[in-house]
Amino acid sequence: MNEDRSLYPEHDENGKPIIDLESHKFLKLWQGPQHPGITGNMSLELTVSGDEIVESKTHVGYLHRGFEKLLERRLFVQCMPTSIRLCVAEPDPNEYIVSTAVEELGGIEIPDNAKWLRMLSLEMARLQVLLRGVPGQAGTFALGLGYQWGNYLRDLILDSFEELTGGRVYHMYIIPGGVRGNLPEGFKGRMLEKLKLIDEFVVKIDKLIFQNVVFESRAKGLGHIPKEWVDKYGVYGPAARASGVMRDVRKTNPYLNYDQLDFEPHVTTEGDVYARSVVRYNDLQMTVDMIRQILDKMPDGGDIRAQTPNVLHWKIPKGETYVKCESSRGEYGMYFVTDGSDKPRRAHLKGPSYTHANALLDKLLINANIADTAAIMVSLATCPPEIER
Amino acid sequence: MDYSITKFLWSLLGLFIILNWGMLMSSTMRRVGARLAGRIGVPMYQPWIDLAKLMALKTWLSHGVMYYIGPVFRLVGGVGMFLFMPIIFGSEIWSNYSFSGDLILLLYFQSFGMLGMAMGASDSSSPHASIGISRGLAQFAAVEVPMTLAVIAIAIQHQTFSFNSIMEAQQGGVLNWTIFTNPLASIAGMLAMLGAMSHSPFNLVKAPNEIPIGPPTEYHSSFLSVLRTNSAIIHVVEAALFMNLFFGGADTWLMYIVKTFFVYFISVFVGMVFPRMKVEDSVRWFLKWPTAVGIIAVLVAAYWK
Amino acid sequence: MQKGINNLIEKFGASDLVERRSGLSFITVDQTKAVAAITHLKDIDGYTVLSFITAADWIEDGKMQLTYMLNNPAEVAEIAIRVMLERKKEAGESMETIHHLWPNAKKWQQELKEMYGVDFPTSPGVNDSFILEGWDDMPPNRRDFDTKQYAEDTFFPRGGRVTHDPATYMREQLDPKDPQYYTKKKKKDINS
Amino acid sequence: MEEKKDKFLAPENEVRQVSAPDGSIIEVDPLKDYFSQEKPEPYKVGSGPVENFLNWARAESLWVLGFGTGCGSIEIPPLVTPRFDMYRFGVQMRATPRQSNVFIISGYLAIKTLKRAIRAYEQMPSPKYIVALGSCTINGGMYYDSYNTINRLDQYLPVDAYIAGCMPRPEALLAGFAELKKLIKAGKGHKANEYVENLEWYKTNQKKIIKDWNMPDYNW
Repeated sequence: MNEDRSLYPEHDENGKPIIDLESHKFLKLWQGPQHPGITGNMSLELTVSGDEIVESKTHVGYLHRGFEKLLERRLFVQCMPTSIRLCVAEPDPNEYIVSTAVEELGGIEIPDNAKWLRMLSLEMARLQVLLRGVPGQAGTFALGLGYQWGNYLRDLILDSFEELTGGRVYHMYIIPGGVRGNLPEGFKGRMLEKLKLIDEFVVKIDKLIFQNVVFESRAKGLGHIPKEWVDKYGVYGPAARASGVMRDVRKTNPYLNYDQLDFEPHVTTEGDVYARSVVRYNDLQMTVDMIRQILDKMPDGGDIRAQTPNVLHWKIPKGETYVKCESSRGEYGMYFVTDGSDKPRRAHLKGPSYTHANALLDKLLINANIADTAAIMVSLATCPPEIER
Repeated sequence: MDYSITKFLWSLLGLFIILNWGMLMSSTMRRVGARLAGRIGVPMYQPWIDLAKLMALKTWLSHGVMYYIGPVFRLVGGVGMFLFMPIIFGSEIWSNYSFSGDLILLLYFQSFGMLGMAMGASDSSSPHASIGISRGLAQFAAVEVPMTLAVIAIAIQHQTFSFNSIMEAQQGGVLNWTIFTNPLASIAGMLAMLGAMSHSPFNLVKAPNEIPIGPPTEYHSSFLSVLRTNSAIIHVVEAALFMNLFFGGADTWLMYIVKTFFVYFISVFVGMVFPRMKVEDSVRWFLKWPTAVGIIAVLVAAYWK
Repeated sequence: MQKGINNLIEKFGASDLVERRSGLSFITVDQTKAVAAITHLKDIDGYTVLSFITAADWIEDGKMQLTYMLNNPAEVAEIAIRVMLERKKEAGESMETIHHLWPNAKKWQQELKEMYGVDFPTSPGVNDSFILEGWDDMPPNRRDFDTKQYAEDTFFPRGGRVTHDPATYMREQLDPKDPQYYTKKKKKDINS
Repeated sequence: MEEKKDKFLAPENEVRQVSAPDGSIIEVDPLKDYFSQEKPEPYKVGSGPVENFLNWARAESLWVLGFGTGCGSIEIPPLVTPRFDMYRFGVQMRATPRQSNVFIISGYLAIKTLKRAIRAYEQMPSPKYIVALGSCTINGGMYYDSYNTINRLDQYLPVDAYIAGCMPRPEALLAGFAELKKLIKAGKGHKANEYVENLEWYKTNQKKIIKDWNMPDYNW
């Protein structure tokens, strides 16, 4: 989108558009919280002139549960079931960052097998998000067919999660000290079968969405993020990679055993909605490949948990840390402060949606068409619960 | 024209059949779409239950007189289109109130419902309704151009503005259908049909991700049941319009059902695999290719006659 | 040592350096010099990304800690600048704004104002409500706000929610007659 | 009280002067002029075979409002996609409250969302039903001690069916819809009347936690 708003409406000396609602030239339009084009429970306060958005403001807080306050009242082990609900769509990174923060401050080393199992669970979580998210991008332009197919495959991955962890959406698999269980009998074979289905799906999606004339014409040039904005506005993950900046925590700060895997995140320079969906499409293929590698390189059995103190009386000395991992949306981190008691002093979640959905979205929506708000939001993979927590 | 009470009753019966066929067709199409996605889809009888349910809901809201009249206008548009088009070719009782200039009247009735809806929806004080209806009118104005050009080309070809004569000229084998005798006009007309049917990529009016769900946002209970009745009728009648113009009309009820099903299926099929266009792109598109084809069709028809 | 930390210590008098791991350091900077130090880190040392701003309430020390997490993507390094504000009894600590360095800082500052009561004068929209709506109690993330008490007073809790001390409760449930049963059994298992 | 109301009033709802098309200046009070102040009346519940038929139709055609209020909404997409496919049972999604008659409260309700949920609920045509998902709506669940989420939904809105779990599986949701259908067919689905009859009590509870009540008492 061009930033030149010099023509209409008129601007005051500070560069703010002069909007007089009583003049009937502008309309205030609320999208959300009850709106099918909004990713989750948030709302956009749009000022439109005709079909064009003149000013946009994001409103969040509809999902605020006060997590950071609640975690201050929980034992370290009680933090786990609470914190996984921070972002519903992809709960595993929450488990990972909280348990890693506790381990780091508590001085616990986890066994190698647990690392591989954690990677498996994280990558499966990413896979189930992308199976919905990649065709979901076309869903914002009312091409729902791929979304239906993707959701079916996502359900298969959730079945695998159930097999591995016992939970469908909330797994609580990664806990301080390791993971909760080893691979079930025959899990690898069944997972590989499902990955084959996903390979077929990937081909179909390419034909249905990325070679579609209308999709191309609508997505190309839409919601353009220049390279300079990546640092200025805090753009992470696939959105940054679509603007030509390599941002992938797995590559830059390898955690767990990611340095033993062979993968190369896709980087492109266009920076529009189409580029972002292509990057996420490539992520999907890469994730499938990574799960294959993980299943291949994983040791057969072995310790899955390190010895931890009694979790009911676990006191961690004063300290603070910042742990991060790569979620499907970008860098996902936890700032964790302990004060020597059995409860955290402060836990602050930093999700990419915070910067994506606030300052950046307000900027991107200016000059866009009201028909395109959903597409721009989905391409940034906004997840409201991690904004307000 | 025959204005007897029997004629009226036959037309009413035809309307009843078409209403039920339209509802059956809509659930069938939803099932087809569901199968494509890998689902089972709604039961065949779902539209009737929905209609009964909507009548069973309490109406307690008003936005003024036009708000009440809007759905009625819309229904009049649909029923008017039905009344002035012969259902079965060559049948006296199923010819409705067709007369020699019915094609022109029909083109008018096509926009009648939309205009009525525009007045009702803009009175319903929902911004989404106003945006939806302005999109709808803009697109409809663009759709009318290739459609009218196609109709003119056919009228020149057959030297008539009457459905009966156009259908008559197409009898005697598949190769006599307009789609073979006048392919250019047919292409322009069928592309216009995609717009008139309001399926993706041209379903701008009820775009759920953008303006949920356009003009009927505020309409509920019995208002909505009127709108749904109308949409069931209008889908069949629109399909019948194009069937009569390009596919040789129908001489039995079976033919009518089969042909309308397939004509409607074309738009659904296209809609399943294409995302929605933006309104400016859609208007531009209609004024570009279908219009160009339509102009050529008119010139060709005028030259050969 | 990470790039920029020497500068911080020499020029801005930073103290309490904790190197958590390679590429992540925590350091305390005086309130008056913090914005200058952050600007220096951003413009000269390449810490171009602001990961977040947050606060931690050290009520017993009378301090309100602000943490600015800065990221240097080129060198893969992070510095957390701690700023210790004097904690006031009623909310209303004040800190300089950094929204001119990163436009999204204004949202964190707005959140801190709302959730902790730390004011950032001249930050745009800092007094607007961000997450809460119609809140009229003290900022909820401050340590002295008792969320459980507030919830019980406000939200009609349904009865039946009981909390036990896990250790004693488990013993009672396993063998109510002999409270030491569980401990004894465990010892026996280990011995055998 | 009056002063407090002004504090939370949105700028577009303030009393102000506007110029009419003919040039005259008039004063409008949006809350009084643009919204209806009418109190709702309970509707008449019929009886006999006609009512039974209508109840059957209401039960077999449940239109769900597409408003994901909490985490439970993550299990709604599986319901409309191949694996679970709730369209088979006549349950469909609608985008606007005016056309839907089932409101799924999917999990915890933050106070800010509760205000929107009340508005959406009051806009739905009767008879309308609320299905509450998850333990959060029953007793607060995970967030029993949170300052921003309600503990018991039935204090604020009348609930027809609870589906327990955190979060309930899609199968549980389908079972919940089946239960709701049974209730409606038995003629017990008239909680909307209960809401209207006890409006005072509900409004007192709602206003206790929604402190910036800057909308009409009943949102038509």
